[in-house]
Amino acid sequence: EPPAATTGSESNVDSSLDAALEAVSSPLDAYPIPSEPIDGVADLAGQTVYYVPITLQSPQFSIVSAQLTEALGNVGIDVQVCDGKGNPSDIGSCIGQGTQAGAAAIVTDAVPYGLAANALDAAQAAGIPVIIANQIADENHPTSETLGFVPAGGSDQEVAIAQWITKDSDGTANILMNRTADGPSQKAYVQAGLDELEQICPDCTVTINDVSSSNFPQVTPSVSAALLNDPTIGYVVNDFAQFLQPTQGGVQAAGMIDSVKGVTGSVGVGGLQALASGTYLYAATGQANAYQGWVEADLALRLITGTPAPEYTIPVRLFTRDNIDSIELTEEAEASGEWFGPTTFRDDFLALWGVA
Amino acid sequence: MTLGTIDGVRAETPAPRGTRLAVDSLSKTFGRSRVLKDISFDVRAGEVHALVGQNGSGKSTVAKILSGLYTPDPGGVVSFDGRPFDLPVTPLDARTRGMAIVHQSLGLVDEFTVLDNLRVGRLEATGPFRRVDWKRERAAAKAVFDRIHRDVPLDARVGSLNEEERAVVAIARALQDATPGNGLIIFDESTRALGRRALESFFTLLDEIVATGTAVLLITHRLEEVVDAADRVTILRDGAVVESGREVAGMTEATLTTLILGRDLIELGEHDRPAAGNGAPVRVEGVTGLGVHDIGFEIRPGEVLGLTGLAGSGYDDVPYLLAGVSPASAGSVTIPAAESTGAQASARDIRLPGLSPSDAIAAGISLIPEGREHAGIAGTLSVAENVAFPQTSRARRQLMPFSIRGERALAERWIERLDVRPPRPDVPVATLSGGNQQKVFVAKWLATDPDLLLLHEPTQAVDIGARHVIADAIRRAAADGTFVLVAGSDENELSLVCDRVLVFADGAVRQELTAPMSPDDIVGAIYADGSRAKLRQRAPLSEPSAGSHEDAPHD
Amino acid sequence: MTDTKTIPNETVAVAAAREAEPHSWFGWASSRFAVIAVWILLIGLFMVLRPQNMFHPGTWGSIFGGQSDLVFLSAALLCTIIVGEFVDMSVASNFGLAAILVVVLNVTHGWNVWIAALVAIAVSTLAGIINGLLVVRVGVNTIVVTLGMGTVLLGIASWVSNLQPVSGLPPEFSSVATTRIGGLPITFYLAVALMLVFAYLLQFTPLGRNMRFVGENREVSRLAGVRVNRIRVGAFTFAGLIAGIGGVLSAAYFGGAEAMTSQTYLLPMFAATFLGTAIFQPGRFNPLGTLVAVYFLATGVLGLKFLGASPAISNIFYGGVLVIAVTISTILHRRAR
Amino acid sequence: MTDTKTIPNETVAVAAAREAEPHSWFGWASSRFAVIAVWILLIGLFMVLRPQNMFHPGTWGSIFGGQSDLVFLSAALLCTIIVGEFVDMSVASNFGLAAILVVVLNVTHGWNVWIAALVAIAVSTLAGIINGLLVVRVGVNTIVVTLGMGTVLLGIASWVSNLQPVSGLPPEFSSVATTRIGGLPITFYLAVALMLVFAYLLQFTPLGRNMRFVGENREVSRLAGVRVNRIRVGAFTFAGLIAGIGGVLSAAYFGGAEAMTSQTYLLPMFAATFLGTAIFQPGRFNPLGTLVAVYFLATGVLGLKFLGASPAISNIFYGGVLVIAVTISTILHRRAR
Ligand SMILES: Nc1ncnc2c1ncn2[C@@H]1O[C@H](COP(=O)(O)OP(=O)(O)OP(=O)(O)O)[C@@H](O)[C@H]1O
Ligand SMILES: Nc1ncnc2c1ncn2[C@@H]1O[C@H](COP(=O)(O)OP(=O)(O)OP(=O)(O)O)[C@@H](O)[C@H]1O
Ligand SMILES: [Mg+2]
Ligand SMILES: [Mg+2]
Repeated sequence: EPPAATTGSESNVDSSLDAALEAVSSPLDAYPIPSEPIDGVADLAGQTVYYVPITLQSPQFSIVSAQLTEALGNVGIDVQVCDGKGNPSDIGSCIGQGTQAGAAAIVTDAVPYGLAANALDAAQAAGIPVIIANQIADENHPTSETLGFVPAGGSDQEVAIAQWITKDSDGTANILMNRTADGPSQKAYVQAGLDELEQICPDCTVTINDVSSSNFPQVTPSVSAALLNDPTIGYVVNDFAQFLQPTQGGVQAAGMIDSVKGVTGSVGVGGLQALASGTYLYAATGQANAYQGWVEADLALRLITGTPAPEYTIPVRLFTRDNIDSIELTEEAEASGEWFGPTTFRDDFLALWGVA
Repeated sequence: MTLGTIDGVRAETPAPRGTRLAVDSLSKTFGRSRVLKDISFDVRAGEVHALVGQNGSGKSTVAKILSGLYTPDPGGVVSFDGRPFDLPVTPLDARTRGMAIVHQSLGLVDEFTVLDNLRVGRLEATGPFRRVDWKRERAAAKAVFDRIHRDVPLDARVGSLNEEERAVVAIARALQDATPGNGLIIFDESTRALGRRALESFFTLLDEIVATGTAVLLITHRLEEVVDAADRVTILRDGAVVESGREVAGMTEATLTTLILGRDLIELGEHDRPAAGNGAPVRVEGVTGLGVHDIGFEIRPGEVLGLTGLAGSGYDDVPYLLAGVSPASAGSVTIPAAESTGAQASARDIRLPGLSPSDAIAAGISLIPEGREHAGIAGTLSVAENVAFPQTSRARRQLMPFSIRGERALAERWIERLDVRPPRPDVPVATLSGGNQQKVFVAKWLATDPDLLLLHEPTQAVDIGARHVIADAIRRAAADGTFVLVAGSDENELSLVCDRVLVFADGAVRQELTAPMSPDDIVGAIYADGSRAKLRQRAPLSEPSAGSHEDAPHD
Repeated sequence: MTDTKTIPNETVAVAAAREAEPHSWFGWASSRFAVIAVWILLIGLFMVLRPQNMFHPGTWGSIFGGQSDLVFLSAALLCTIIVGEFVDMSVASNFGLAAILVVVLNVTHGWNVWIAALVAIAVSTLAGIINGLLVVRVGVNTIVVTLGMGTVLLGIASWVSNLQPVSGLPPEFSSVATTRIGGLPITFYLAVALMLVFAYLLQFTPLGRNMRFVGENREVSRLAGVRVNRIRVGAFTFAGLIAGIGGVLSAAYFGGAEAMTSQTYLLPMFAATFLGTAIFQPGRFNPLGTLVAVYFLATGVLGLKFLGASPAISNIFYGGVLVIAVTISTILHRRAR
Repeated sequence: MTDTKTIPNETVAVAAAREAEPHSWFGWASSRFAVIAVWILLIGLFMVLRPQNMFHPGTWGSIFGGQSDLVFLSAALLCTIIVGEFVDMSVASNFGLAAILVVVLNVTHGWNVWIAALVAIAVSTLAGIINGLLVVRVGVNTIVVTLGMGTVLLGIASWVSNLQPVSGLPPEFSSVATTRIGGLPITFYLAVALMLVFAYLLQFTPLGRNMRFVGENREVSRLAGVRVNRIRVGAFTFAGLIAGIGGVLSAAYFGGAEAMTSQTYLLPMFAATFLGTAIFQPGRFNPLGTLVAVYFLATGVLGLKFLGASPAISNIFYGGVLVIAVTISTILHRRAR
């Protein structure tokens, strides 16, 4: 094979990688706003939408719920937040409650369809539109007049992480990937990152370590074991920031805190502060949760009014030790959505809904 | 299984007429130790049969085999009314044949009512909803009480009954499955905590019961009960029978003692009592609290002062008040300066209100309360740890190590002095027999070398040998300069150890007895209405009159 | 007076109790119904603050219809507590395993769903039996056995489910749980019936009386002819059985299950069971008190949600109510006795 | 069944004790050291199966260096268990709250980190005192109090941290935990020292002896002049203090904390504490046994990870080892007596 070609293609990859990293590391010029306006939103005043996050113990859902409440509040719709508490009993009873109360729509967040299949079916059977947010569309439950999906930025985040590691390691990274095994979506996100790595970093090695919230205490030893098993591992990745602390514990216990770079996805202000403190984290990705709240509102309004829904994307951003100082690390900043793009998206949505 | 053998035995051994329970070559091995060795005895219908022996001789083991808690070694036979049991005995099997056991605590659950306690395990479901037919249960309970001519309120919580009523409930429960004239009740030290009158009424009841033909197997340490109340006695020594079913008639406590111990007991005679009265006494003044009002007395150097009275007369509250264990509202104790301690010591005046146990111990007052299991020892801790506990517990410097060797030496000294067996400081106390546990318990407080030693029922439920060892130790402490007070209801114990006895009534001292005094004197003084009755007044062989309801329950 | 003497302080207590008896009607009632009064107050408060929610039937449907899992779990927990065993820490995992098993056997392995349900319940019951044998026959510490068993069962549940949520039970099976009568799912009626039968059993049948006696004093019960060990093993077995049935019903109700979620029931189930000791029969574990406690806690948590409280506040409420209610009941009960 | 001579007058008990003595050395040792033998076997097994890992010093660093949180928590749990209280269910949350508080006070509120640490420890200790007062003075059930308190503390921790992981402790503070001596962080030495001091206290000092007696029999202790209630409240207080110190050290070690993490320690901490009763002093809770149990379990879990076991398998191991080890120790101990 002609070496020149390889070099050429490599430099091609290099430059496109640089561009991709540059793009994902910067805030958007504008959030992607659907184009088609919604009619009849004004008639919905006084109705109630139920918001059922998998658990409010995870801070991202408080942000989404606040934004959703604010968004729909602008059109006179009440949002009833009902904590799923991570178990089917509470999730099911929240959805059932919404169904019985004749909610205008029910928005679930990060709840796999299977976890509340009966309740979700029953809600739709009662004619209540259901929005499944933060999940990959479920083949067994296709989008319909009463069912819509708001995707997550999970795959994009994993891809960005793959790109950053490739760049940072010059394509030679040895990676420990802690994959959350809590649901089908998580697996799919990580797979997207792995696919990307395979493409752009053929020399990278990846070890997968399945972790799960049901086995939280074992995250630490499993990380230690993986590192001890292969001391050349240079990157430890988490898809969810929830596992950051036990993962770091595993790295520390294996005595490799100095030789390992920590990376995490779905980061919030807490994780970014840890990144800023410069101890273990080198890079982190996050998704625009504030914007997601408005997207969920938009989809809810569309399903309620029977307006066709567009494909949404939730923007993600890569934070590194280089750009972390450029953002404000406060809860207010996080809730405003300013980390990912201009906060004017609110007005754009309101204009679409005809209430601006 | 050895069923075949048993069947063979069954066929060959026709029961003697009138034999209710026959125990034949019963053995029991725990681990490597054989605690019962070929025990044989029989209990006849209509008799009170005593089973006696030293602590650890195997009495309770027999009872536990008969109640099905332990499986005996193969080879033994237990037959009832001529029919062998399938061993191990099951409680239900025993019950259907009319054999019941009453435990030393009487086996009552305080939280439940008399009716519940009586009918537990016998309640029957009726109807499609399997409800308890309480009307029927009440009738059944009532019938048993009627049969024994006693009356206890069925809905009272057992915890609120007095001791006689509790004994009646326990007996009634044991009797209810025996058809009149049949059955056997086993009492394992059930009488140990009964006061004199309760004891007498217990035996009155027992006598009525055996008069109908029901048999009683009585396990006890009170030789008086054997001599007075039993028809025959079986004596165990070291797990073997030394006397099987010997007629009691004509036996004295002394002969019994010799049989039990395998030797004569050295009498604690009057002669070794020191002359009381030199030096200043301990003065107890104006004590009020619990059931006593403004009492006062003195304890002279070298003497052992006894307190006694009826249950509820308050005599048994005094040690607890003086030791700061129960709160006193008024009163004081003055302990004179010890002559030996020299000039700087002066009499100590201890005010009782607000006194805590640790204050009392610091002031030289030690209490040996009743209830070894509850208040005496920590069973899983070792003999040494228990004996040394009052010293270690109050060490000034709680974080400095104490001397393990010192602790062991202390324990060994007392093990030797009180002849604790086995003589090992490191075994958990719970593995000792009852009498030896009691010795450890007494040693624990004697080892504090108190100025004032308070005891309550110090020799309850210990065998005759251990009782003398303990009594001896108490007397020696008195002789060595400790002021000693013994509260007790057992006139035999009091006459054995005390030089002087105060008899209480209604929370005050009513009478003073001085040595020499016999158990009869003490009982006579306790019960103003009469002297000590023979425990069992054998009933004339007629049915007791139906109207003889004594002991109406009182609160 | 034989026994009281050994505890000199208790003599005083007994005397005090006797004296107190006639006067204490108010105390008697207050120690029994204080929590219910607080419940009513709480409902009143929420009604004033959030009328739009509290006068909505869906709210009551949620409070009463959504707690069946918890009722089953608390009933299973009560089984062993009543006979004097310390808490069975494995019931939640056992429940979770049954829920997972019925789905996995049916959906993944294609078994007939009813057979899958029976097998799931049988496995849970077996776990209960093993608990019972180890505790009762071998004499191992209850916590050790049930904690260990719970961990093993959780492991098995994660293993058979591959740590994924599983779903896909046939609707006709789910209907045994989801069918609504009078606005509430069947599971509600089953849960209430379970507790009523349990209460009836304890209060009115010989078995129940024997269970209480065994819980109070094993030796006395044994000598009275109660088959103590059989009752104790039976209690563990029934705990397993009830957990299994509850788990299967839960899977039917939700159409799916997930291994980890059973652990989230631990706190509420303990809270309800212990709070139950402050209701109806102070100081005593009792099924009806537990049932009320479940709905009481559900009301509080839901009401707080309506008021927009964060989960942090809900936790503080949960813990605070538990401690305060039982403390007050303890004090009142002590006074009233 | 060689029944030999019985010295006249010697009770059966004495004979039994004498006879039992020489034979039971093996039983004596086996009931004490069986778990340690299994530990060694386990290590041997892993060494054969995964020599590349097990002969790597980092592995030992991980087994011994990574368990300090657990050791502190188990020590806190032991405090109350030893004095006869049932388990303090609040220590994990208390630990978590201290960890969160030190970070939040320092990073968010700008307090001096040492003062923040002291305040965090003080708050944890206060929680312990409140537990103690409610249990001992008011007489409320231990589980109710500590479960409720644990929930409240968890709520407070989530509230002050806003459910976010918090981080940013200054490195010079973290160095009190992270500095390595002989390849292991200081926290390892602190944890071991804590357990050694605890064991020393129990074995050799009057206070420890008093604690054991109180745990065994309160009335006996009271009559011997022990201030029983003071010791009981003290145990709860120390449980809070140790949990607080552990939490602060944990925050220092990790540079941060997260509210919910503390709950994940519940199972391992119970498992280690109860498994500890099968080591050194069978049937008795003891600090050194607990310490060994912590490392034993860590070895097992890490070894299984090397073998590629899934989390499910690790759970089955965890639970299974706990039950089997304690069961065997129970049986051996019973025989040996
Ligand atoms: N469960 C057991 N395991 C081992 N040895 C036992 C057990 N129970 C009793 N023993 C032994 O059997 C001996 C006989 O005990 P037993 O209880 O029958 O004595 P006892 O005559 O009732 O004594 P006491 O007068 O104190 O009541 C004891 O000394 C003890 O060593
Ligand atoms: N597992 C055991 N191992 C060794 N000895 C035991 C064991 N269980 C009981 N014993 C001993 O057996 C003897 C009898 O115990 P038991 O429970 O029958 O009490 P008891 O002697 O009837 O009661 P008390 O002494 O109060 O009259 C005691 O010495 C006890 O310590
Ligand atoms: Mg006995
Ligand atoms: Mg005895």
